[in-house]
Amino acid sequence: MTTISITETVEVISNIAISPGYHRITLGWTPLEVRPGQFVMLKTSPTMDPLLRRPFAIYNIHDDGTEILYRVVGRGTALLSRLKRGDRLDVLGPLGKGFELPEDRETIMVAGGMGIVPFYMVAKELLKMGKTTQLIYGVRREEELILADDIIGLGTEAHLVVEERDNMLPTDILEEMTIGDRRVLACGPGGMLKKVASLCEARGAECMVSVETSMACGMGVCMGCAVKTTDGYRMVCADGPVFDAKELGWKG
Amino acid sequence: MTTISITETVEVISNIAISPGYHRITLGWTPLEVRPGQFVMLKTSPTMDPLLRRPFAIYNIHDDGTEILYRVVGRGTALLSRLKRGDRLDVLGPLGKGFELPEDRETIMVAGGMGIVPFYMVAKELLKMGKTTQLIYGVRREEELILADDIIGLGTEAHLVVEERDNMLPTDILEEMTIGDRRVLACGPGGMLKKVASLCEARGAECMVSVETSMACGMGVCMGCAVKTTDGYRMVCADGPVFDAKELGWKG
Amino acid sequence: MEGLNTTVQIAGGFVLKNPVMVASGTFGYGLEFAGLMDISLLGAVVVKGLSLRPREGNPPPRIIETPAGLINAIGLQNIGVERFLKDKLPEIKRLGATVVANIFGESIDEYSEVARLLSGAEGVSAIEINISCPNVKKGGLRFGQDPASAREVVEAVRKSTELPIITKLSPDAPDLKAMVEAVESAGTDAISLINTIPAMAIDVERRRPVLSTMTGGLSGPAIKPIALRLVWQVAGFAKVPVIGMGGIMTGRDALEFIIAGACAIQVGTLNLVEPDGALRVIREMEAYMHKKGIRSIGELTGSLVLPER
Amino acid sequence: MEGLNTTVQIAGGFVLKNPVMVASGTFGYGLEFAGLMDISLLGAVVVKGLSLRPREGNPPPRIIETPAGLINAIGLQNIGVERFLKDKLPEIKRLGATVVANIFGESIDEYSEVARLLSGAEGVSAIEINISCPNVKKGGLRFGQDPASAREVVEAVRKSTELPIITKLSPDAPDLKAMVEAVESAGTDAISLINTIPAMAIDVERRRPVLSTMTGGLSGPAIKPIALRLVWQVAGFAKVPVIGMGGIMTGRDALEFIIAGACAIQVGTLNLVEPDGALRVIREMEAYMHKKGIRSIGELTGSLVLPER
Ligand SMILES: Cc1cc2nc3c(=O)[nH]c(=O)nc-3n(C[C@H](O)[C@H](O)[C@H](O)COP(=O)(O)OP(=O)(O)OC[C@H]3O[C@@H](n4cnc5c(N)ncnc54)[C@H](O)[C@@H]3O)c2cc1C
Ligand SMILES: Cc1cc2nc3c(=O)[nH]c(=O)nc-3n(C[C@H](O)[C@H](O)[C@H](O)COP(=O)(O)OP(=O)(O)OC[C@H]3O[C@@H](n4cnc5c(N)ncnc54)[C@H](O)[C@@H]3O)c2cc1C
Ligand SMILES: Cc1cc2nc3c(=O)[nH]c(=O)nc-3n(C[C@H](O)[C@H](O)[C@H](O)COP(=O)(O)O)c2cc1C
Ligand SMILES: Cc1cc2nc3c(=O)[nH]c(=O)nc-3n(C[C@H](O)[C@H](O)[C@H](O)COP(=O)(O)O)c2cc1C
Ligand code: FES
Ligand code: FES
Repeated sequence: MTTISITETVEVISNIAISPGYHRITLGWTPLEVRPGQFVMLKTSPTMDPLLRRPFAIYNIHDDGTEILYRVVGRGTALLSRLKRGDRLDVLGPLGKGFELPEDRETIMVAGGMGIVPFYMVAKELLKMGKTTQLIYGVRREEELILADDIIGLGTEAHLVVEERDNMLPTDILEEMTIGDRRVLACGPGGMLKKVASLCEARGAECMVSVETSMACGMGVCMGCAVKTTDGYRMVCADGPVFDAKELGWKG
Repeated sequence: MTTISITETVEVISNIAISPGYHRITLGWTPLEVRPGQFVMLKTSPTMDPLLRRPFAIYNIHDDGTEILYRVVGRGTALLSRLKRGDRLDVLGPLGKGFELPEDRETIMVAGGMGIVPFYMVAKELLKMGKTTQLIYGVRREEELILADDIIGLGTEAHLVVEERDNMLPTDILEEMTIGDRRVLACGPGGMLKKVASLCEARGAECMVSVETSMACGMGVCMGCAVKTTDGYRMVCADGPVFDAKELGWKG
Repeated sequence: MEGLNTTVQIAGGFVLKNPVMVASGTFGYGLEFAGLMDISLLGAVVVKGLSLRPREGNPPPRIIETPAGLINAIGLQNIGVERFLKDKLPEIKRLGATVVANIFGESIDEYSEVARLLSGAEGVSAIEINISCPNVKKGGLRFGQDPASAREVVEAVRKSTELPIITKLSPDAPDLKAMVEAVESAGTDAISLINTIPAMAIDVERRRPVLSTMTGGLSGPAIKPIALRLVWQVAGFAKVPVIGMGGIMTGRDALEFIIAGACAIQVGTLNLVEPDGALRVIREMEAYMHKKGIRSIGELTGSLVLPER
Repeated sequence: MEGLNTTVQIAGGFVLKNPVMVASGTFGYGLEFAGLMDISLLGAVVVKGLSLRPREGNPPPRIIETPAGLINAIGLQNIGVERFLKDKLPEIKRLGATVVANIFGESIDEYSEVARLLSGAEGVSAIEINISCPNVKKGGLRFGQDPASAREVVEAVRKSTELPIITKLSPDAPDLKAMVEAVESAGTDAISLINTIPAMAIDVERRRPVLSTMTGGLSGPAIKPIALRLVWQVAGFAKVPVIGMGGIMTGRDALEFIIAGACAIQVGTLNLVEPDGALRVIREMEAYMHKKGIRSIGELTGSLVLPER
């Protein structure tokens, strides 16, 4: 487990809308070590409502800070979107285990919607390791494709699917693909993850999925973020958020 | 009773610190009719904590909007001080009865600390009526004197007392003054108001005081802001905040 | 909204045009809000608790804010039933509101006398009996905590009025089931809950209770999860219609109570923060029904789907 | 801070270096926080409730946020007392923490067996008996609601351990006074309260309870005013020391409980939001004592000045 490096108040460097409802916030804080797929817990309000921190995957880190990509879905994210340069924000992280990237094989990344977020760092890391990877990215509406721009900019081969336009899902692409001995890494809506897992199961491929549950502490102490595994309930925050699909007992 | 003209969300035109801890916020809203001494209830947070609106006297209105002067004392006022131009704020008001300004006599205004706020509009109104008035203003620290600048700018004769510097209170000034048949209008800490009332009582002078209590609704419905009067409990928000000192049973 | 049926029949002639009432003590006598909103759009206005004679209420401080909540110790200050009938009721009726009179007494006789005076008047649609106020005790126990004395109160009121009766329960009754059975057998037409929850705040600077009465009653969004649980439990065994309340701030909050089994709801503290908030709650409920294709609010009452276990 | 005496003696050898403990279920087994803070600075670490055998806990969803609150239905998932003694306790002790073991059982025998196993080990300073967990019932009633069965539990634990015993009470016991008398006569050394308040949330989109268990327990700042009232009431009649909790987020909140009569306090939900929040609470309490010239925390306990009436 990577040690948590911060529970502090950091400065907001910038907070901009990249597409209606989608924002990128840059925090003036650079953790020493981050694994792709790890996340942070942000206190979206200094008051007692909302009370709990909200979990967000780390999109990118660089010397100037840490980037988070988020979609406004409720009260917490709405408050987050109001923050301006110079405001201060409470961060706890990095948390969770993140993706284990294989030395011995290639990968396929499957993302749906905001599930794209961890894959920018995954792709960068794989590039550093000299591995090639492929992205299958599915979104509901065309304007969400912008979220994949950075990854594609890395030179990653990408299959983009717009549900409303193509009448297709990312799993349809995966289904037509030869997976071979590649490891599939997936993040997105629960339904998509289950489908990916069952496709992999059928072809005997390794499949790692990053799952979401409601969280309170993010540190493995409240036992609130339980997910059923073949080994009983485990905590998404501390034991995950990335699990081997087999452990989750998702079978085809 | 003046009708409440607004329960709406208005735009923040500006929100600046005029001295450390003292702020002036200008709201893009001009009520049709305001009596000096009336107040508004502001929702300092869009969330449920703090839950209740906070009362603030109206400092000034002009065609571009309404000005409020406030001191940061707790959570609500701290949140208020974070608002920036273009942010939106929920306003309810104008509320309360305000000062009745006499046609038939001159006045003396006695203010302590933030109690200065209603007197800028009082002084303007008296000027319009062709009446002269005098201000006695007491503050704890020198930097708070800045709050009286606008009133003095109107040409009002002012006696300024800095407690820490002069080792004196505004009531010491009043005590040395001839009140005559002038009506005394006072706003400030409870202790000061009681002292003003007893000085007036002793000299047979009329004395109107603007009092503060915790408020929930500001509209006379919750019965939370009760103050004891010779006629039982009355509501500071709806029956006041200005009362005849005699009604409050404050005797020398 | 067109084609939506939001009317709720609580008892015989007591029909609400929609399930959203404003709770006693948070809407004055209704008139204070008249300049800001059309109060005839509300399901009903439950007026401030009325006693036989005017009451002074408690000394200040009477209120203190808490996280997402409010503690009050107003002490039921009110103008008394006679002035209400003379000065307030005709005006509220003129504005088109459906009026529920909330009542309390220091004795059983007082309760029934207030009820009798109200039924003589034109324009009161129902009586809500507050048996949960902390200042009203019998043999040391508040009526609202002891089923036997609650029954006596409701029986007495039942005898003195033909108006529909709602009995308003306290959240801290030791045995709510016995309480509900008692007031049902005494002839109540409906039950409403929850009243505020006993609570306290201390001023650490002065080491004194903040409120003049030591403790007061907690209301507002903080208590909603507790109120919802109680309403769900009571709706499970009550035979008469249940009116739910406690911390409702949005249409979704209101729908939670309806789905849990309430036939109607009341909003209280919301009125203090957002005077026309109850109208927003109505709009939000209608928008939900529209979106979900639900034509009648009755379809929602008690429609909670239980998890398989 | 120099010259301040913040130590609290709860029972015989059970002395806290300061009155701030972290509450069961909100601090794991203590080790999770070790990288972030010095847990030896806490008054005590109350570990997650322990049962004889490991427990799975309830199906998800287990938590839901509410205004200024949190409802949980964890279902007491834990690794069981034996693994705790083997894998966790030595490490917590190495870090210098004072450890209180929170226990529960499905039967009286289980309670006493867990207590026996804990007293055999080195390093547990006290046992906190949780009689208020919703999953533990006897004859339909939870131990925490029925004084007679609460007494049996505490008596059984008393027989199987020499360790100081704290009995943790439920806020919804119908008769708290009888409950306190029962556990006192059974030999408890202290009382702690409140555990979470039964509460509910409904997903209006799906018309289902949000939590897999329908209802759960409400904690956090929302419940503080209710918790403070209960602690004040219980401190008024309890003969043993009272440990207060419920929604404490700041030093001032903690001081309210102390002034109301608690000799020590626990912070729960705060730990989830601000992992080192308990240390801030300690600092804020010390700053207050310093400012007020209070040299010993004992001077504050129960120092509430009652209003003249
Ligand atoms: C490990 C992890 C990583 C995440 N990474 C990201 C990220 O990189 N970018 C991002 O935008 N979001 C991410 N999320 C989701 C994010 O945490 C939620 O969108 C956020 O908590 C919602 O907060 P809110 O207060 O705005 O919404 P709330 O007011 O709490 O809820 C509003 C609506 O959003 C839904 N909602 C609540 N929580 C979630 C959730 N966890 N997932 C989906 N819907 C939810 C609710 O059901 C409700 O309908 C992540 C979640 C987890 C667990
Ligand atoms: C009719 C009326 C007019 C007012 N006009 C002004 C004004 O023009 N400018 C201005 O700055 N303030 C004014 N006040 C006071 C202002 O309402 C409070 O300062 C504000 O409510 C504090 O909110 P908070 O959330 O920041 O403080 P809280 O967190 O609620 O309280 C913090 C501290 O402030 C104290 N406090 C709380 N309420 C008041 C109060 N009403 N008066 C004094 N201290 C209080 C508390 O006891 C506490 O110590 C007025 C009050 C009333 C009743
Ligand atoms: C300021 C105030 C005054 C109240 N007065 C009364 C009253 O006179 N009679 C009564 O039955 N309930 C009274 N209540 C309780 C409310 O009607 C309601 O039951 C309670 O506040 C819970 O609802 P809420 O959380 O929506 O406010 C009062 C509540 C508040 C906040
Ligand atoms: C997630 C969670 C788990 C809890 N688990 C336990 C437990 O195992 N045993 C217990 O006695 N209390 C448990 N509690 C109750 C707390 O110890 C405490 O009594 C309660 O949360 C009130 O305090 P707070 O408002 O500061 O959180 C739990 C509370 C929470 C929030
Ligand atoms: S969020 Fe608390 S254990 Fe995962
Ligand atoms: S604040 Fe509600 S009556 Fe004055």
